Amino acid sequence: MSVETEGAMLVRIQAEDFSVDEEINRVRARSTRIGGISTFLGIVRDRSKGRDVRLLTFEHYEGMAQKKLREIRERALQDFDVIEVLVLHRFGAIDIGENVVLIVVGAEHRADAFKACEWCIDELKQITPIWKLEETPEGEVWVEEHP
Amino acid sequence: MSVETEGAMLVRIQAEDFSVDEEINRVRARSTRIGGISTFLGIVRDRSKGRDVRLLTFEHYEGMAQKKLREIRERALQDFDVIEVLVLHRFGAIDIGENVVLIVVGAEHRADAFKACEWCIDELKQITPIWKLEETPEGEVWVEEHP
Amino acid sequence: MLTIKLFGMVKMLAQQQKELSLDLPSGQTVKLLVEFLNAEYPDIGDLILKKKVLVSVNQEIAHPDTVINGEDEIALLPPFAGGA
Amino acid sequence: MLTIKLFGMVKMLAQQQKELSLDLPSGQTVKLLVEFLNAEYPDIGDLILKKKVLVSVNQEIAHPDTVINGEDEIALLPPFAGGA
Repeated sequence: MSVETEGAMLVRIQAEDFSVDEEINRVRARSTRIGGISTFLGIVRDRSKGRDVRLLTFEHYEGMAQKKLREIRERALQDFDVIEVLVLHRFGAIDIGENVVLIVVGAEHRADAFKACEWCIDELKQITPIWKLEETPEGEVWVEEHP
Repeated sequence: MSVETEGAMLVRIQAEDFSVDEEINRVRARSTRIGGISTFLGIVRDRSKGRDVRLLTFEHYEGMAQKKLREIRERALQDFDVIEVLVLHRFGAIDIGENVVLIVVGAEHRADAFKACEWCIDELKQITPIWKLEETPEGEVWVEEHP
Repeated sequence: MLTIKLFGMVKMLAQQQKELSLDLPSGQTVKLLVEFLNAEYPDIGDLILKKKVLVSVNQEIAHPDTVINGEDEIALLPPFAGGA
Repeated sequence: MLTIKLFGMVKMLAQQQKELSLDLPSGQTVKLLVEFLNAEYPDIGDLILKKKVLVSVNQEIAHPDTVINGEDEIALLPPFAGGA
């Protein structure tokens, strides 16, 4: 795979579900120096701020969302002592318990991997144009939340 | 599966490799309240303290190692605001780039999941009777390390 | 004619339209854009003035004095909620 | 007769024996056990005295004054190195 295609695989917004093993393997394959991989997987909860949730639908700004995820990956690679970073977010309707977002960070040492991984998901919530429609027993609600 | 058997699956020492997806699914299945899953995967690096490494062999104290991993899971569940914790370590010969250890922590909120996950791997290194034989170009070395 | 992309609750406030068209002369500022919007969609204009909704120009967050040209990609961004 | 489990570099220092047998009377302390060990395996005794190697009794870390009974499970634990 070319460097460009491989880079594109490391930052994605897609409707389809993903395999954590496959995504970890993409990161692992980048260097035999990697000793620790910290992963964050966000999944749909059945409760949100006291409301019951039946289904979530994610909408994103095509183009800008990818751009912001690329920025997050690049800043993490620059600002932390890590070797590779993968950022992946789904869109469309997602059921309770299913995968929404995945961050995978590979580093030589685990403390760096943890720090960068937590930073990535915090930053993703802050700067990425993605919106969430909650289907609750009382109707549909566009969620307004900052982390 | 009985509660006892399911509990045993959440703390394991085994020779076989594992699937991160399968282990995450064990944790995810425990509660629809889980919104964030923090995972740490330790893999074999090709360098250790300036030495080239070709192969690692892990040895454990059967019985005491499992007991300490169970203690880690129980203390994490007690001391952090998390819903489920899985701790898994392999033994035997493991090649460069392959899986050694996995921690999976599910929580309602991501900050708690990250904190507990990092605590578990730090504690595992401190209290679990597991030893590591490095095969290097200069011969075999039993690694003496505290984190 | 400028096209403005809408998302989430802002799209809902505009009767589920994905885009609005505004007849704004080239070289004007975001401030003027918001005034034009406010005239037609006061609910949306209000959210922008309260900074609950941000304006982006060419996929970056804009400020009131950001200048808009004819080819620019404009969007209205309600509070982000990605990340599960 | 007490059986003592060995691991890692301690096993190596005892010519790859997985276990040692020591004729220690029941009711004695870990301190005495270490003295007995030191007589036969001074390299190992030395590592215990320097606290590089720990003694466990029934799968818990023991102290010099921990009392050992005939049925107890004893092990010598070099520095742990799990976790990749």
